[in-house]
Amino acid sequence: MPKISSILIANRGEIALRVIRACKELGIRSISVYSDDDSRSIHVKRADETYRLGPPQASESYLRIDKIIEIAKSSGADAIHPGYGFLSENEGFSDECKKNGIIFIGPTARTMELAGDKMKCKEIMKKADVPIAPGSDGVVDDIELAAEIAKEAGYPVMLKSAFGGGGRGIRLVNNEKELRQEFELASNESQAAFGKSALFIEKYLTNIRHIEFQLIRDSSGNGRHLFERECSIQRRHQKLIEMSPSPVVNKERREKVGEIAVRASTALDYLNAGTAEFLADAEGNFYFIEINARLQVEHPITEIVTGKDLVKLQIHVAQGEELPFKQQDLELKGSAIECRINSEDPFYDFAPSVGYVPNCNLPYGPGVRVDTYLYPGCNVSGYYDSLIAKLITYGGDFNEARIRMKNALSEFTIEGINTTIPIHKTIIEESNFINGNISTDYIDKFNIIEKMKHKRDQEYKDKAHAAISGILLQSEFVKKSYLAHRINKNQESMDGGFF
Amino acid sequence: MPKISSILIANRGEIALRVIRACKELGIRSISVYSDDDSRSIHVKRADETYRLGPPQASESYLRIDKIIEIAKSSGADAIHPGYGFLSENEGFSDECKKNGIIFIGPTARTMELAGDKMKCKEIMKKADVPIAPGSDGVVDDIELAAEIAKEAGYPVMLKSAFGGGGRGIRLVNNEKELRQEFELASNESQAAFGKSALFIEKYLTNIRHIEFQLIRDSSGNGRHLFERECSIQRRHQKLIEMSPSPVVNKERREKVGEIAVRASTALDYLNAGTAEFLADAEGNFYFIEINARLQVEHPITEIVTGKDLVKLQIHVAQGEELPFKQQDLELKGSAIECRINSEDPFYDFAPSVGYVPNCNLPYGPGVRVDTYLYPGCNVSGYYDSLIAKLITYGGDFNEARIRMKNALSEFTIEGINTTIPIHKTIIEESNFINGNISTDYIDKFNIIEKMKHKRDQEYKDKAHAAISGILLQSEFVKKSYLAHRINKNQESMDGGFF
Amino acid sequence: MKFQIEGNNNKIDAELIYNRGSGDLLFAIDDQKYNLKLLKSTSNEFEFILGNTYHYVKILPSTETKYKIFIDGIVIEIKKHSKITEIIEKTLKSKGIASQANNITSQIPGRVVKVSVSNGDKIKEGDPIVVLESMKMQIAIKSHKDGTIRIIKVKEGSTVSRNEIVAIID
Amino acid sequence: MKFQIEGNNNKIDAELIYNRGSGDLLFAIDDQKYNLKLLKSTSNEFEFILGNTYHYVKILPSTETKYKIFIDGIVIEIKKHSKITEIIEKTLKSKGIASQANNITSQIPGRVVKVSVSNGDKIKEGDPIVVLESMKMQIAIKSHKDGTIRIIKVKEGSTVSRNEIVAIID
Repeated sequence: MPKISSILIANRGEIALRVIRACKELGIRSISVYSDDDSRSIHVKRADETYRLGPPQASESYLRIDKIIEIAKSSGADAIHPGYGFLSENEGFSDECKKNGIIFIGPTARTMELAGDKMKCKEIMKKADVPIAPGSDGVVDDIELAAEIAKEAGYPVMLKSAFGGGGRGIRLVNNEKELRQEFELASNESQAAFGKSALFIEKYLTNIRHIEFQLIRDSSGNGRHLFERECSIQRRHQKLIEMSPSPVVNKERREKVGEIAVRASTALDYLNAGTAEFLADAEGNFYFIEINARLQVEHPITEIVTGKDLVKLQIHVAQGEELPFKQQDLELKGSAIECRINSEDPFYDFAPSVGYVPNCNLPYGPGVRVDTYLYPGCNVSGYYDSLIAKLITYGGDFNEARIRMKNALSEFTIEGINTTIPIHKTIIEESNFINGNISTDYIDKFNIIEKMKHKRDQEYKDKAHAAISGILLQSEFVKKSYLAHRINKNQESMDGGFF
Repeated sequence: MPKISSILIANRGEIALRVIRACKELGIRSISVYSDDDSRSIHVKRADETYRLGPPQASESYLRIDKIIEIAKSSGADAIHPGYGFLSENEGFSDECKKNGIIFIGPTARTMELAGDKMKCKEIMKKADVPIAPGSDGVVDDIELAAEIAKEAGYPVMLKSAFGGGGRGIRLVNNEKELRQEFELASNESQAAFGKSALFIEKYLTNIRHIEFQLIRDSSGNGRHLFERECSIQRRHQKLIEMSPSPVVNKERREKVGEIAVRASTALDYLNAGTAEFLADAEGNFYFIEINARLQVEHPITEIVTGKDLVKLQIHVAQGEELPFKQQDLELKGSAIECRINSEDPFYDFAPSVGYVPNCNLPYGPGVRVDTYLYPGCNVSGYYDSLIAKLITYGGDFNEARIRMKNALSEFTIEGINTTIPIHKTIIEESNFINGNISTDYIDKFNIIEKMKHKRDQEYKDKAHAAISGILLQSEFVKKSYLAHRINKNQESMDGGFF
Repeated sequence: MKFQIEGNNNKIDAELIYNRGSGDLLFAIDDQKYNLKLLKSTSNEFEFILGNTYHYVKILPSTETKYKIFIDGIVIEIKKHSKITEIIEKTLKSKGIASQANNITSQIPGRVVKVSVSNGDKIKEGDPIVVLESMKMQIAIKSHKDGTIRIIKVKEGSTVSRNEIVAIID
Repeated sequence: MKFQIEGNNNKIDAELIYNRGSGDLLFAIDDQKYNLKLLKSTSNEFEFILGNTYHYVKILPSTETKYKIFIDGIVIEIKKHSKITEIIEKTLKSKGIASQANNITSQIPGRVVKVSVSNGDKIKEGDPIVVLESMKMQIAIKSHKDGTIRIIKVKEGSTVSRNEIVAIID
């Protein structure tokens, strides 16, 4: 296969910037695409070249396979990196790239189809001796059938989109009334986000951990796992905090489950980077849930503990190279944590928060990495995902990484919008989190929202005198401005110099 | 010894911020001090508490032992961290701390005195079987004597301050006329910077590498080395780029010279973190030059390749703890490079450049660490050292770290002042640097200044059309503003909205 | 001046005692005296050292009864407590409660993807009124009480901002 | 308009061909045609996509003959080349050279720690005139030619800025 010399990035936000950086490291021309709401976004600014896609709606821009292929061809792109979300797990897109002689940096359409259809995938895994999670047996199109299955399994149940992923399209439903209400919403949502709607039902299990294994497999069939990520801290079934290693995975289990994960990738004839997701129960049993056939949001923590650059590896594998390391060459060193900073108001049921960001300060220093599209004066669009930054810290052990996260969170200031930073600040100092006593229902189980509100009240108290001083200063300022104005009517010279 | 609960940081700039961060990680109250030129500096903003020292001149502020001790006592500081430069190697300061019951985070006054007096130190090293660099035998106070010694040794010679360090107070002299001129300047400079003046002369050797070993030793006498740093890329005998590992040090040599370095620290009954500096010749012989009795500017690269936090270790050792690792526990992993970003104009003989920085963009992302005091709207003062930022990158190997440095340098933008970024951009892509063919005369030997100018001309060419577009846009803007002004005389509404 | 921090019942007294000039001021807040050293100021941004600790304060657009303040990276809300603002506050509050009771407001910004009811429809508490899409999520705005739809204020495809009224019920 | 890049002898022709409105312009620079999409502008800052590449340009305070431009993180200098500026430039240049020949200027900002000569002293090329301290370094300003000191313009302890005249020699 020829060496890739230019890559079109069919995505936006922090992941587009991440791929642009990998391109720059490899001397590859980076080509970005943008919607009208993104013309000043960072992926426009940092790419070597940039092309307009269309109106803000994803369906008119980042989901337009035809336009993206057209731009790839006219700009002479050798390859396309899909990032995550959008078209990253769309087999039609992978196929279309192939037809047009463009390398798709990810799995083949066939693998993606199998991985994307959660039901088919489970069948294959059963055959490959990969332990799978208990749940319903197929896609449910009809609301009446859904109600019947849910009744049989017993509430609560999970309503999941067969084409979802990353927590999207998953709803917890407690009774039939809710099921009927949510079935339609979930169906529409999945339609809007993935262009398809097919739901299935799974029994909701408690005291469960979400642990996943990073995979990469080359075109010669060499498959490796890059150890686990513990992603149990979730809200609304979406990951909030991830870490590697997991506090409950020791060396033996890591090797054992890692091997199962590699077997799963072999069963799908997987190509490039992917992730095998498992549920782990309190007894330490691992159940396969699905393969995410793309680069994962939380890939940086794996990069840090393994020292491997996953995006560069993706590109190497995509141009036909063999993986440059064997399984036994890999070593998990130190500890890394990622907090997902979303533009949502955690005090208000995580309602989306969008708009202009007049200023922001990204944390830096020892053990800190930030992947973000924020910059002072940027805009957070309501048309796309709420992930605005990933804050990653690392240290020799979990506690060093954790304390660095605490400090980095307090250095991270974002004006103009609400973010999930307050809930991260709360969790990072919460005793169950510190002791590794976590599960997917952690947020509810330990009243994290209440604890966050309590923490805010404490912060309010601590900052009250300083804040009031600011008000007093402004009132002095206004008084003097007014006096000065009366004297010389020259408002221009009022700023500063009064005290 | 009692646990330290508060630390006064007797320094400014990026190193003060570095220590504040370590304090925050350990739950220690951080206390900063500032001169009148620093009231809006980052170490004022980020410390838990801050106190004014005095006027801008270092002699009236950061060198005032009496004032610093007084603030430490009145604010209840348990310990003082001196950073590097200023009072960090002043044995009187260490002594004064001790007298006042304040823990000095660094070596004892006695050790500092021995380490600081380069001539005495060399004697001790000779006894301890530490190989020392060839050179003159004592301090030279008199210009006539200096001329005689220099003539005997043969020009060029190096004029060095016995109390210097970090390249300060070192001058290369090519003939007697220059010697006489520079002797007085060097003497004054050393007087101003260190409060003492005592010069000695060393023959100037060529094709020499500067390689140093990081040391740390606890109060129970456990000494460890944290491997080497290659610091051969220098200008005016000041380090410009450092890296770890060195391209010419293999495992055997690392162990051998590391052991010599530990022996040197034992000979001085060294306490806390320090650095043994060596010259290495083309044959691979290492000659001890001096011990720097403080934390080094370039400590971050060692932190990265060892995974150890040197500042936190300094604090642990200072409160009497034993080192938590043995020599064989340490492992050098990956590769790290540091570029020193100075506020100097590399196109103008590195003339200092000071003033307001209206805006700056710190690089971030995979493999990047920045230690800096810059922020948008900050001020670079002419009263202090020109080091404004340390850009550190790392990777699995030298080349990955190097390429990441190349990209991070291009992400790093600083408005308002001139910096050494252009020379770093030149070196990082220069073939001798890439191949590890470096020595202390690298800059001159390979015409780096010329190459940098050539690179600038190329950049000018590449950006010309875009820059001219900017001018055309402005002229359109001005034209339309003028027209609009003539129509409604309302200058206020002119900004934006014209195109 | 009197202030009250959100989520706390105590009132706080604060005043400028005097201005020594060149940025040195003396404040009294809740019987504590503070030296304040002003480092930088514009009309709504202040950098200062209070006692011995640095602070950055930006006064955000505030309401008549509340200050919204960005301080050291967090946003805090402080109620005004002068006699006049207290009266205004009460008046606004009583009016607000009376009229708000029949309003169904959007508590997030978003695009209306579906209007689930029509004018005159009888509805029960918890019934969805409209469905919004924001950041790839679909969220139903539900009625907080039983009643009849007097008027729907939004259309499918239109966008609403936070706290905008989407429907009024009787 | 005509421009010339520093360190390069070629002159560059550039003009606005037309303004399509709503931020879309067409430029011709050196016979190349470019579509320019303006994304943001203030009086001296411009963000735009030229062809298919994003640029950020800030026009810095410039002289009568030269533009100083901060572009994409670097500073570049561009000479103006209209007939008028050429004439002005020449005039200024000839004047400048004439008067500058006898000026000894400080090429760095700093504090004068020593004045090594007095008015009327005879000096040789390379003799130190004053010693400056800046960023902990002491740097001597040396004479660039033989001559006699007409007047020393600085005192010990005073500060000088870049390009300030420290002495005039005859």
